[in-house]
Amino acid sequence: MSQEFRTTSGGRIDRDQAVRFRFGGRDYEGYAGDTLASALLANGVIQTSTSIKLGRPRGIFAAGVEEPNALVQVEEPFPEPMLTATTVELYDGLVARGLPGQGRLANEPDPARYDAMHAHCDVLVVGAGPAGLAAASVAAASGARVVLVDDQPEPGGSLLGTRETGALDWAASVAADLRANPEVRLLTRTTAFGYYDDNYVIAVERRTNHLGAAAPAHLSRERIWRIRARHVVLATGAHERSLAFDGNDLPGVMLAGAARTYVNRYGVRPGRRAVVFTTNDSAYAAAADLLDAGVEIAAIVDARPDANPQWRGVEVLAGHTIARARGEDRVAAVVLDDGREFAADLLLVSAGWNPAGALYSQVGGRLRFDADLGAFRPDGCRQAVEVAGAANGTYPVVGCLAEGTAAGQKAAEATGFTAGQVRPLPTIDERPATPPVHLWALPGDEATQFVDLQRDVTVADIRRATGAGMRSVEHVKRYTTAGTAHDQGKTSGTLTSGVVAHLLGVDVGDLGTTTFRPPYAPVSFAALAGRDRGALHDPVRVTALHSWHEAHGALFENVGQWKRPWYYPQAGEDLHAAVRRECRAVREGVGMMDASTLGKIDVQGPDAAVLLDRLYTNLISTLKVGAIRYGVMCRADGMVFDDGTVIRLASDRFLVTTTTGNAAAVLDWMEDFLQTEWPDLRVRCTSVTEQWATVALVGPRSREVLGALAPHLPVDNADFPFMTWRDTSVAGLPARVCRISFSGELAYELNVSWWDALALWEAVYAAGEPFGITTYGTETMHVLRAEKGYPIIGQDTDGTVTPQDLGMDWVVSKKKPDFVGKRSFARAENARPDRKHLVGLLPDDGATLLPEGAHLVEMETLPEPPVPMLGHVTSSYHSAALGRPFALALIRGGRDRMGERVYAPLGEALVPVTITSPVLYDPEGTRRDG
Amino acid sequence: MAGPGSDLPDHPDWLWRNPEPKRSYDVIVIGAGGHGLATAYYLAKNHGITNVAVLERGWLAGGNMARNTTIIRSNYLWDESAGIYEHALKLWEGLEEDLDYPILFSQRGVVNLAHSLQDVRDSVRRVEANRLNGVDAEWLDPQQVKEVCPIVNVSPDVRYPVLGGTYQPRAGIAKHDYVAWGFARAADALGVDLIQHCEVTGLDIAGGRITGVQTTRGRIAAGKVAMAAAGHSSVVARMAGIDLPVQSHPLQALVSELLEPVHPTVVMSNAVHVYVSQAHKGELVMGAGIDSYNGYGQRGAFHIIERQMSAALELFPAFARAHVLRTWGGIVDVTPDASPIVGLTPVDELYVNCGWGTGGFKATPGVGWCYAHTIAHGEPHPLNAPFSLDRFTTGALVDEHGAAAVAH
Amino acid sequence: MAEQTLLRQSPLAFAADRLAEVTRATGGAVYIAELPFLTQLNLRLDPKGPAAEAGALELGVPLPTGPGAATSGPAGSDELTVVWLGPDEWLVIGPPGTESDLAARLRSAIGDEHAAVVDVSAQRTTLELSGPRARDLLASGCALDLHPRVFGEGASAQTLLARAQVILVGRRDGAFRVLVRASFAAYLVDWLIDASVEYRVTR
Amino acid sequence: MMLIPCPWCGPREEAEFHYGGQAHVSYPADPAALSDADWARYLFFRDNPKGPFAERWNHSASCRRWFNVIRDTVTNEILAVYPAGQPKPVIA
Ligand SMILES: Cc1cc2nc3c(=O)[nH]c(=O)nc-3n(C[C@H](O)[C@H](O)[C@H](O)COP(=O)(O)OP(=O)(O)OC[C@H]3O[C@@H](n4cnc5c(N)ncnc54)[C@H](O)[C@@H]3O)c2cc1C
Ligand SMILES: NC(=O)c1ccc[n+]([C@@H]2O[C@H](COP(=O)([O-])OP(=O)(O)OC[C@H]3O[C@@H](n4cnc5c(N)ncnc54)[C@H](O)[C@@H]3O)[C@@H](O)[C@H]2O)c1
Ligand SMILES: Cc1cc2nc3c(=O)[nH]c(=O)nc-3n(C[C@H](O)[C@H](O)[C@H](O)COP(=O)(O)O)c2cc1C
Ligand SMILES: [Zn+2]
Repeated sequence: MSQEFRTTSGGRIDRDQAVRFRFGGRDYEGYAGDTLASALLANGVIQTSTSIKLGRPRGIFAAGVEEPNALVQVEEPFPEPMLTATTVELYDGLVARGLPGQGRLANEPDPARYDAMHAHCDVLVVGAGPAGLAAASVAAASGARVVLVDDQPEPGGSLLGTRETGALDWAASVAADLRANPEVRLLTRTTAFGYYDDNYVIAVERRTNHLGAAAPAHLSRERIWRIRARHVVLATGAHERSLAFDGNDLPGVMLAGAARTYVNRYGVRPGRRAVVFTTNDSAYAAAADLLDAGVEIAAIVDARPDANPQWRGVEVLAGHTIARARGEDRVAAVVLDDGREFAADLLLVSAGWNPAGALYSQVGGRLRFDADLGAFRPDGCRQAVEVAGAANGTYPVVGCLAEGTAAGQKAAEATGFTAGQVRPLPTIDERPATPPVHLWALPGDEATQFVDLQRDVTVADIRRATGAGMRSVEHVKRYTTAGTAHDQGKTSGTLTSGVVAHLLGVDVGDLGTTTFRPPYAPVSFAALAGRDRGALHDPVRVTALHSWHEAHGALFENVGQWKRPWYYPQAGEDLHAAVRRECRAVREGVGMMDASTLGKIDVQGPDAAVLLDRLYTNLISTLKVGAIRYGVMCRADGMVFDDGTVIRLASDRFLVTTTTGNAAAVLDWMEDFLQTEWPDLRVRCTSVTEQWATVALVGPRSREVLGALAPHLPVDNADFPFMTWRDTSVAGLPARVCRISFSGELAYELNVSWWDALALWEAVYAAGEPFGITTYGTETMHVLRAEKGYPIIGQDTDGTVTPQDLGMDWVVSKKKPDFVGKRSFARAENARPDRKHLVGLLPDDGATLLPEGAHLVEMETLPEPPVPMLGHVTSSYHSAALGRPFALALIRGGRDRMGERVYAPLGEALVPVTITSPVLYDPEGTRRDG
Repeated sequence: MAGPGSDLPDHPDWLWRNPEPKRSYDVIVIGAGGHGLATAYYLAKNHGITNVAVLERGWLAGGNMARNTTIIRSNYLWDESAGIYEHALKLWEGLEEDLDYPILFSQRGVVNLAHSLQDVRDSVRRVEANRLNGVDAEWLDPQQVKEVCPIVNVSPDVRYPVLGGTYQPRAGIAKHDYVAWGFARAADALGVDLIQHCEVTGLDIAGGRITGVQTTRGRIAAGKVAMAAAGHSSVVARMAGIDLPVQSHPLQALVSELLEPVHPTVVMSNAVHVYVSQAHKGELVMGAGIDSYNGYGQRGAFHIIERQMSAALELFPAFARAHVLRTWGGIVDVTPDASPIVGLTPVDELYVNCGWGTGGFKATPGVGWCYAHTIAHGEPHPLNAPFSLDRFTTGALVDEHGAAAVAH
Repeated sequence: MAEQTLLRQSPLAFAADRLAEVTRATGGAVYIAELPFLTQLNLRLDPKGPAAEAGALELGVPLPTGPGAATSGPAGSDELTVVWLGPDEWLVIGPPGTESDLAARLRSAIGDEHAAVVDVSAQRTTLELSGPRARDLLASGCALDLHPRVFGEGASAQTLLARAQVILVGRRDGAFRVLVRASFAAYLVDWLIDASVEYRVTR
Repeated sequence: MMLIPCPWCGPREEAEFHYGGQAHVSYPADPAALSDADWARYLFFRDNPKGPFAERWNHSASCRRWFNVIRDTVTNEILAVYPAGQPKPVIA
């Protein structure tokens, strides 16, 4: 029984192209151009699943994105949870099943690509029905750049579900015009789902899914369009709604407009014999098309008392309503309010139309209840936006065309274009409309009167909510879950408001709707993530030496976006072994490290020293040209923010270095003050972080290595003292050499152009070979500096630490009247003697490595919690030089506790440790000069 | 066959009255969010103060209470924070019974992921502090993270690989609306008037003391007034001439469609900015990073959501074809030290509770308890004493973002 | 020292083959190549002061006075390009190897005025991007309107491309130059190559 | 994603900017002369109005200029844009 409900001709399907698919474990055939829903109906499948809460049979209710009922899970070609059968285009090899409740995610990674595009236009038109096409056509003809998006595979909108051949021909030719216009982008299968400030509209284009397994792998499956429009025309149409009556959830109950679409667009009869129940004119068009397609119309029940009692030989029961739809798992009969019963397998319902106001409302547009229309319609918005056609509550095609034309014209003119020649509009013969009536809930058994089909919410549920004291539709939504499902209440939202208003006896307009939120229709996580995944999730910043480090086995540490060599393990070495070897090499021989990630800022101008004096805690202006000073910056709250060295290049020029993570923040900080606080200061700051590559050459033999590389450079201590710099040539490369040490050892920093970095590095490596030069990474660097008690900002500080807390009183100028942060040092909290101080810790057993983050307590046995804590371990390492583990810690009143024993609770044990000076290695500083 | 949701408990048939405001109350609470409602409940229950009105400008609990990602945990770094959040967690553990309302409190545990060596240090620091403070806490290595939540991608090919995480087994989620309604119903039953659609537009002060409030439904006199306006705290406090050190920002969240269970716990990642749990019906509930600018619009910008999704897929590749069903935003009031402000104000008998920022849902019972005490006694409960307004003058901040920042 | 081994390395030297492959794979729809070692000077001075005039005169190129513009010269050539970066900031781009000379010329022309000339030649590297899909490739990660009428030859902007900050310069025939900081260059190349997959020619 | 009109570069996406909070809060001329309370005000207290708000933005991805914007914090409507240092315009 193949496609026994298929009409013999007509529709927009390709009858020459059969498509095989599987649903609920059975094989079926449909045609190219079908949706899963239309193909199922063609095969007589009327029930698609059972309902989520009550397990009632449920079928196909609508024909588009508004479908509340026919949820499906796609299993093949790749699992995709919870789609509606009405939006899944049929393709060969589709395997799906009905979904009563929860969707299923795939167990394997999604192989598809996803991407995003930015688009700009003068006029964005959403919806390619008659209104949208007319708008786009006028706007395009004016010369404006137009983007037209529509979620269907082809333009035409609701016309596609009609037999309006004149209008359809017009639509086809307009679409062809638009496609031929280079300034127009016509995007089909594209849903605008988010409307944000400043006419920013987000849409998703489904590009390859409808091709099934044949989808080309190199194309993105879905694409996010980020559209910035100067003017927007919303021509998104309207959604038909049902009303609450007994058994209104039975398979076979269908929106009248949807049935019309199935016959006309897909060549499918959704049933054999139908009762039509309506409150307005639109269902008659559906009835006519079904009748012509061979569906028997048993009766038309028209709630309007003055409806014409005869229509094309069908009995019209004017002024009547439905009492219930009857049947086991599908409609078998329809019972009227007067008890009359009609056998039927289809009940077509129309209780009016809701203009699709979601996008409009998302961006702050007001919706107002229009009593004549019986629906909420657009009523004012801050954006540059027009609403046209059914989205505006205008239903006759002629009206839609006229409104679309006017909207397109207005949009074009608002963006500076003059409307030009447009394709003449089709003439359509439409009967003048008779006013509808508005009904929400009919008398009956409220427990089987469904308001939200997908969430199984009935009138009885709503009555419980209002009975419990709820007066707001927002409360009722949350109490009953109405409108919170996959369809977000597209067909049920206004009905919910109507029923609540009805039960509370208030005006539905005063009650309002629940809030519309993006997305208008569900959108996949993957589409939104796009290509920002894996390595592209966040930029990987690398130095000029990165490939060398990789080739030499370095393991890397993420520091902000940077990759920094962490350590260079040799065969069989773990972190500790490698770091021990690296440390020893630096302390005893010579090591080299890539320090290029430090931020570097060129600060110049007559007032450069003034600026730096105001931003650093210490005095910079007294620095001599040729010399270098370490400096600390605080935020205004007095907490340490960054540290680094300042090099004076000339009387009016400095080079400032920052920590790796803070380069941008420090430059912003400087610019902030320069531009907003002290515009009178003549200073220019330029980032040169990547202009320079920096190689640290460290250790007692470093002088010899440098000597070999720079034979013309006097390198002995007197000629090249600590904290000075020289411009010279190293290994034949122009270089700036600084005598700085972050390890306590004799050390140099060699700065060369990024382009010369590899050449320098290899030259240093070669020149150092006779001295056993060893490359080392951040871990060794951290150990070496910790042995000297040098803090790492961000590791030994946490935004609550002052320079004084770090024991760096010496870096806080007493002479300067002010610098940023100074005033905060005078606050009560900063004067407390029990502030936390940075101190050293030595585990008494000489062996335990304290975990970083461990806390310290005063007592030998732990009391019941909360246990008073003294502070915590900020840094902790095995020291090759000291031959034991040691740590740095922030301890309450730590500087006054030197020599005291405190305890680190580790698991069940309390490890005794002794508080010491943070400088544990070479406290006299004898090694720095070699 | 019945699906997910059918096993969820039913709401009571009766929740609250909708009374007309009286002309005067002993205590007026401004704001019927979770905090305001809990405060009213504990005022009545713990202190016998029942002549209380909670005034709400919109619908009851329609502010942040309706829109948070419902994460409950107490594993904060500093002693002061651990004190009040752990007090709250203990109350959560008995709340369902106390309120006689099914609030779906589920102690499924919360994992806070660490993605850098510094994250690891901060995490261990927090775990150790938690333990000493009597808060359950564990450090998990990546493999253990995977055991707790099997779909987390702990492989090294993630841009910021998971280096481990902290785990609080007693933490979890609860159903936000039910919590609000539970407190509301219980407060109503004790005689508290819950008055919706009644916006406070002015605060009446005479001789340095609060005497009542102006509202869209007329003036109401009060012996004491307690602000609990969350995102609108600055606006309300301004009515008394008080400036608060808070800034109101949009914070967004989203849900997916209902999915078969895949995510048994709560996973938070500060570094990549995503927070995930799977709610009782099956929807994935996710929070994003905060929008940078001040905003009272209850909506945020879309690039925040896009960023959140790419972060989510980094950690949970299985989510690729899940769908975003709905996004929304709330208004969070953020303080300079990421800790709340609860206590007295310069105006006599006017009290402040604000600044919970992105993380005050979890505190709901705890802060209600302490705030009620503060109001009843005219001085702070010991647990909220450290969160005074004057800490910003003295500098005694409780800086929860510097060290081990975890939002929510 | 073996001086001959001391070769300069441009930030994207390692990626040249992969970039060449893009052109092949896309059948010429997209062409990406590094233009290494261009001279780049960051110039900061008061646009209304005498230094601006002196500088422009020395370069033979007027300093673009507003955003979105790049000027080239000396007249009739495009040996130098000056890109507007900010109200008192420009990037002067010249042929490789001219940075010292150009900086010295500028400094002496400017004289004692308060101005900064900073050699940033190695700070960023330059990508040349052309081919019929070059614009689309950029549009997948750049929020600017790149329509030829809006962003054509002589247009410039500092903006974001994907997650990297870039300077974009419009060139003849729909081509672009993309200047990116050296540390971000590898990321940006990965990103561009990934974006070009879309335009692969398939058989 | 707001479109923020940089006074130099023209309208650009919000993602290109850094937010700087309330405008017209200047660094005190003489911090040492302030009481703890006044210093705390400078450090921590900023206006937080519902409605028009004079705030700072930095065009960090482009010209790096700081400038001021008056934006309605409810609607995100930008009512005025002006360079740093200029007085706050009067918004009707
Ligand atoms: C997206 C998001 C995710 C979050 N996730 C979490 C999380 O996972 N865990 C967590 O612990 N916290 C979370 N939070 C934070 C948490 O929601 C808030 O800290 C908490 O809800 C604030 O307390 P409240 O419930 O009283 O606030 P609200 O519910 O906002 O209550 C304040 C009430 O005051 C009313 N009001 C304001 N002005 C007036 C006036 N003038 N007159 C009368 N009434 C007024 C408001 O309408 C509102 O109802 C999240 C917040 C958001 C927005
Ligand atoms: N007789 C009636 O009572 C009645 C009622 C409603 C509609 N109609 C008919 O419907 C038509 C209305 O014309 P129209 O142009 O206003 O609307 P339309 O329904 O013809 O076209 C709207 C189009 O926009 C698409 N769309 C909606 N939201 C979208 C989104 N967010 N993103 C992308 N695409 C989206 C729809 O899929 C559709 O293709 C007329 O033919 C009219 O006669 C009649
Ligand atoms: C934990 C949680 C779960 C939610 N689940 C859903 C849901 O399944 N479906 C839905 O539509 N909305 C869901 N929401 C969102 C609400 O519908 C709503 O967006 C939120 O309360 C904010 O209100 P507003 O969007 O009306 O402003 C959920 C919200 C929260 C906080
Ligand atoms: Zn700018």
